[in-house]
Amino acid sequence: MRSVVTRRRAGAAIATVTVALVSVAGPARGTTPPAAEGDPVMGGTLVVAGDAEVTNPWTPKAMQCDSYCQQRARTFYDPLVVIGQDEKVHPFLAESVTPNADFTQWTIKIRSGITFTDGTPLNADAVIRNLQDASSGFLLRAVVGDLAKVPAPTAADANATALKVDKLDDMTFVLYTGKGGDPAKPFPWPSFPFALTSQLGLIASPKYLDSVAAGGDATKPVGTGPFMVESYAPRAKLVVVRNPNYWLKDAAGRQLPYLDKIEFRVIEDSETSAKALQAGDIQVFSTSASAVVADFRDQADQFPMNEQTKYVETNYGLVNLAADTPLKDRRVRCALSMAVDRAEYVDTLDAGITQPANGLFSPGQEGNLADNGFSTERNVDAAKQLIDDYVKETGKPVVIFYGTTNSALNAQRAELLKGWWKDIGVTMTWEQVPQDAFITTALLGKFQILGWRLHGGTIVDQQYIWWHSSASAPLGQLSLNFSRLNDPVIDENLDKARSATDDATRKAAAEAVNRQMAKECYAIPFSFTTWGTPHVKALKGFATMPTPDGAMAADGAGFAGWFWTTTLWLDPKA
Amino acid sequence: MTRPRPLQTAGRPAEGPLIELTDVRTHFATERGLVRAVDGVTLTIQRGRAVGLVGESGSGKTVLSRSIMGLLPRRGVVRSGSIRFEGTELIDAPRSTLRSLWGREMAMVFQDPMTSLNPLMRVGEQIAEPLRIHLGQSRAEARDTTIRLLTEVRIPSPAERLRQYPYELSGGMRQRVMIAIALACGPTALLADEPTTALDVTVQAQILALLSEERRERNMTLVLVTHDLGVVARHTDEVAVMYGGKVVERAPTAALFRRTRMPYTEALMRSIPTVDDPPHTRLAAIPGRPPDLVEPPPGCRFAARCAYARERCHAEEPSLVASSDDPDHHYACWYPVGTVEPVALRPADPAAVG
Amino acid sequence: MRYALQRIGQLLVVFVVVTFAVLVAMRLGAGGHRELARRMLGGNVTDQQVDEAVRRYHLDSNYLVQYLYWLKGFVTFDLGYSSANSMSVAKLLAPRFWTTALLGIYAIAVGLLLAVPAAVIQAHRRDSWIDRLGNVASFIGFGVPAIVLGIFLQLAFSLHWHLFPAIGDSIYPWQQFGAHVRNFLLPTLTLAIPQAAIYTRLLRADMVATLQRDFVVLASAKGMPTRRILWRHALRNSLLSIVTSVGTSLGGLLGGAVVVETLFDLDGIGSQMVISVLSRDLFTVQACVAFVVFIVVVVNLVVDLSYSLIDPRVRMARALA
Amino acid sequence: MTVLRRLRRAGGWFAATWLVALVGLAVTAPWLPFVRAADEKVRVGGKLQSRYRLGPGRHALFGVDNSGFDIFARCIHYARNSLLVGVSATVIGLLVGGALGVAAGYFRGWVDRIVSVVIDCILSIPALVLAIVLVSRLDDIRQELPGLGWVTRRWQVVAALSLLAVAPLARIVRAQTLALREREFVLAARSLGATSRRVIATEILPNLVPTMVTVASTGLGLLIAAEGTLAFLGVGLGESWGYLIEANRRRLDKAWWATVFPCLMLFVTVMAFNLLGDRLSRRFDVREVIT
Repeated sequence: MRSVVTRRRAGAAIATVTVALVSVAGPARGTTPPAAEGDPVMGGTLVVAGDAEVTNPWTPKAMQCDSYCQQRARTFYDPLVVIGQDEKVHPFLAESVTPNADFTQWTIKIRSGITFTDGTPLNADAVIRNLQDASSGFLLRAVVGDLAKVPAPTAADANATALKVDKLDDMTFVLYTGKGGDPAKPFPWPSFPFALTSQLGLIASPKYLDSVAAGGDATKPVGTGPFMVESYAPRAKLVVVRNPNYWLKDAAGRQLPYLDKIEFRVIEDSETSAKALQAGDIQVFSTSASAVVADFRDQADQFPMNEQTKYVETNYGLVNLAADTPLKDRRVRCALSMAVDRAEYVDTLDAGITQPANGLFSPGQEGNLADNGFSTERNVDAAKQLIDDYVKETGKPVVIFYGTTNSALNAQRAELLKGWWKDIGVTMTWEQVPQDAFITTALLGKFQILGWRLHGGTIVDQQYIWWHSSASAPLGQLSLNFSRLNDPVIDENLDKARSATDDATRKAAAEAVNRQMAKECYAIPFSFTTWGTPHVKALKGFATMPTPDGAMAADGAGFAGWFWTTTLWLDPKA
Repeated sequence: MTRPRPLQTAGRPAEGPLIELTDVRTHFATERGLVRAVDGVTLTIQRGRAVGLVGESGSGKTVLSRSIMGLLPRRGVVRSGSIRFEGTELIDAPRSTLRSLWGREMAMVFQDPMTSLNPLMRVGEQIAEPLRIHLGQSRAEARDTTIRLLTEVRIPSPAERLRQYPYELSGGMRQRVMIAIALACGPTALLADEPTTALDVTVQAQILALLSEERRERNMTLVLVTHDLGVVARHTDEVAVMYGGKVVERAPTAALFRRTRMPYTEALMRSIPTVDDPPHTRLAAIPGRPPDLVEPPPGCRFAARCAYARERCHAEEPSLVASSDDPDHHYACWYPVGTVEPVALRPADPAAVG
Repeated sequence: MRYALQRIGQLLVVFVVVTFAVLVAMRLGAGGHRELARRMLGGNVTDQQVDEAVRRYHLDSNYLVQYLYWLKGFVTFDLGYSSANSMSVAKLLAPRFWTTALLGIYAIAVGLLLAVPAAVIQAHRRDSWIDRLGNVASFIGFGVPAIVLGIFLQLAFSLHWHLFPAIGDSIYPWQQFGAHVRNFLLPTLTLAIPQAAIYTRLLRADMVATLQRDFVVLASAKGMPTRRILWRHALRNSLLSIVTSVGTSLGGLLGGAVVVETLFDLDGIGSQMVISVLSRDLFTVQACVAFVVFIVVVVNLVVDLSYSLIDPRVRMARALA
Repeated sequence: MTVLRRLRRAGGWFAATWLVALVGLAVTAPWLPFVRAADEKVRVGGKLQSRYRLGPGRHALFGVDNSGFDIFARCIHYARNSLLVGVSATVIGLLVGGALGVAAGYFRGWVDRIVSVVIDCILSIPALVLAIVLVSRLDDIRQELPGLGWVTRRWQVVAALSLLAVAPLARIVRAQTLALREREFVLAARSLGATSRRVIATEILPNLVPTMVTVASTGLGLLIAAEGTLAFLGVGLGESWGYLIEANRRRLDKAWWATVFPCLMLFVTVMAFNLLGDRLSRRFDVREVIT
């Protein structure tokens, strides 16, 4: 879920974060690696720009990670598993991730012979340390909510728990499922490996984690990744240099990575990044700012662009279902949704390049339906009728409050919504909410409608913690289920999807969730985003990231817009 | 002791006219109209002589001295007539001509030594400045010369004074510094504009003595602007008395004091402060006020205040004429002193009061 | 010396009163110190962290005690914790300090470079067309809002003529000099033009008055060249006004820096302050404001003390005082 | 000399004309046939002119913005906020600053000392920084304290800008009052036994008016610029020229009009107040300038 379409400086996408941690998967671009690119040339410095910066300390537990952060984190951290271009999970730092027969236990074997760039060896202890650490974090805790826990009292907290882990040997350990963390309630969780493709699976050096825990410098993270951090200035620059002893080689046996150095800059505005690319200040950036993507479509001969339209985010209105407002009434919600002129929305706010959304399942996502029962066509008369009914019944006019973060595009969206809703007799007032307050507003349920953005992922299980009633808390308490969704049909199908062992069952459950949300108008969907990654011609090697088992890793997995930098290279001839 | 005297003056005649003024007019454009501060002055100043320019405040003497120097601002000032300095026409001369004369040929000492020195520059530098620029002296040479000059103007321990700022000096000292500056490049003519007005009486005498002495030693032409006829009597060879922008009486000093012709001069003489007067006694002893220089009255400009004025004085303006018995003595008056009896003053002339 | 101490005392009072007021304003209305700590740490924090923060910043004491500890922190560069960046404020602001400092220094330098010759020429040729042109220019320069000026400069130099990058990057001279100049030139101009206008107005007026003073006329009578009269005699005697105006216009300059850094995407104290205000990063905002006030106070002190360097009479007067 | 005077007079006339026209348009905008509503989208032949499709021209004088709104209409409607905020802040500044200044200058002593320290303190914070922090803190305080629902962003901005106006006005008025109270006519009135209130009301205040009016006029320009800047930075009003500039400036290269026209409105209005202040200061022979 993301709140912002284009962010201004102030708007580091904290909102992104929360949510994105979990969303997994999302193989990207359909582009197959062009064979004609030639042999990679070693060396060179790449300058990359990204639009948001919300991540310090760089510990997997505490990182507030959006797309650009994911990309950067993967230069110095390696994940346990990755999502392949075949949409399956492939082992990476882990040599294997194996379930038992009923999917209640997961045995993870770590690849041997790998060391962190500070010289610490990678082994089961190191990985367990990371998982324990991460699962105490505010959000990752929810991701592993259904893994079994055991008591692990500390000096500060006598009731603290830790993951139940059995270490089999120096390189192998077992994790157990347990509903709500209860070891007595094991349950089948076939899609668990997807959880490991997220931030949870990024492995940092225990020495670094110890140092951060002791109050040391958190800005110099250490992992096993292809690059090592040279310097980091928040909201400005991250510089990484090649790890000469990286463990992975490409298909032809060449040592990875190809580049000597990458400079990641933060340019919070995509229009500015575009100018920087054209001016030669940077060589590549990713953006979901539609106007910029549209511009680069016209410059393909000079700046080739990779586009991602599957497993992308949904822009929508996040509705507070628990607060005592007219939005509790399905008719009002549906009327508001029907009143949105999605054609104009796409034309105006998305430069005409995106697709109107009929729900929160973007194309390619499991559960996406061309027809989920909700029409994206504007229907003012029907909407007006619904509002009139409601007003007649309650005797009160519909006045709603819309919140959004500080950005020009978000303000424009608010203005457009205000106009559309005015047409059906709804008075909307809106205010820009500071980014920091924005996420808290959502967590505490102090809102009516918020302009929001949902990260895709592939399977519906990744939305469990956002939509399941078990993740809901009363207003005023922190609730990852921001909307306070509490619908038996959705709960049932989410549970079904989590334990489903075959794809068909899972898909059916996801579609049922989609239909139910559309029927009840739990969200007001606007559009699905389109991501573009324009770059200089000389930059090659996109989508050629190998996994140890010979498959190709997918770019933009879990978060649309990022790409592997391990296999990028600069062609001096181009 | 060698004097820092420019070489080019060698071989010049020691006698003869140095500064020749012909019908000099200097008018200022103001909001009220054209102020005729100097209104047709014709005067010749001989080489090596000391000439006094005398008159009340507002008589035009200061403006005349600045006109001679060419120091008046260009904007808003209307000039006419002719000012020749050693034969060089100065009216409407390019700035560069004037600048080549300033400091080297003509120098000036101002009225108020408190404001005439640059407060942010050491005394030594202010004296050395023209030496270095005009005479091309080196830093060391200029320093030596400066010390000599300070010694000459009788400033004690000159080497230390060099490093001082003007505010550290007394008024008399400052005026000596001013004189040192003026003398630095050995000018042919020195214009001193009320050089002692701002000083104590005892110091006044010293400064004037210094000026006279320097003039004699250097054979310099001195134009002494003052309102004090006592000063004039002691320190000048010739006197030009100014009133209302005009020279109303001109004579060798001795002749003037021997036989004053112009009633205005007579009035001035009566107001010479005596030793008994407190310092800075104003010359308000002459009743009435100087004439309005925007619209000067017709006739004699002094008529409204003149004890001898007759009808003619109010109608016709007298011109400067040579005295019948002394061709060097000029005056502008229909009824010179001694020719008629004084009468009661007419009630205040509006123009005079204006 | 006594004067200096007195002045330092006055400015210290201003600094203390202002920073105390800022602290109170920042921490007011939170409803309890635990809630305050939570807010200062930015929401998602454990109770343990809250306790830690309460202890560390003495949030359970009254404002005066809190302030004394804050002051101690300010002196030792412990400015608290940036909730939006999860790092110490000092570390966050340290690199940004240079952007703002360099911008400020450049703006003053360029402002003087533009203003001094302009004012001298204007005063010298008073009421000429060039003087009038200068007056009109400084009138406009004084009034034009920084956003408008910045946008127009961007439009002309970046977008129309492509002379400078439209994207700002805080590259420092010791990193890459050329790139630094390209990135800092337009922001500097945007800041410098209003400064130049203020300096020009004051200096011109002062020069006009100075040029009428006796010692300037005397310098003429000494036959000094016009250039020397203007630059050596008159200008130096008018410097007090310009040094004063540097001090008094510093507030406007720093306010302008906020706009300019935002407009040109430079990472400085100003742009960071806006970001922190928008993300309710209380420690950072407080540190930024305190820092800015500190600069104003220090510069005014320097301006004050520099009078005596320029004018020996002031030195004397103070020695006697 | 006369050319300059004529030029200056022309400037004064231009300023007055511009301000009268602007106020007139802003007030009557809702009833004017040629000014669209601020939230009315421009359509040509039924087609929505969004995404900056329309530059300045017949259908929209200043072109359209990304949403298809009419920039000209918005410039006119939003002028209301700029003027309202600027004038309110100036009036408050005049009242409060004037009162403080008179009190400090007339009574001197501890009143003067306190007022002077407060003024020094306010002036030591860069005006814009003060306004930014103030507006945003008022945002929070309004949300935290009950019963402040009626406070809108507009009043927060007015409050912040008033504070900016108070300090320089108080300083100038204080200095003037100090000078005035030693003048003969004031001394005369006091020696005749007039009460302080009477002296202030009849002798001091009337003589302060020219200064205050002049300073207020230039100050008004500065405050309107500050209002625009706050909106530009995202801490001001949404319906403001500054906001239009911020909203559209990233598209400056492709749709210059959406940024340039609001810039011009702000610029010309600020200059008009400055010109007016300049004229008044010459008229009343007031030397103080706010810097």
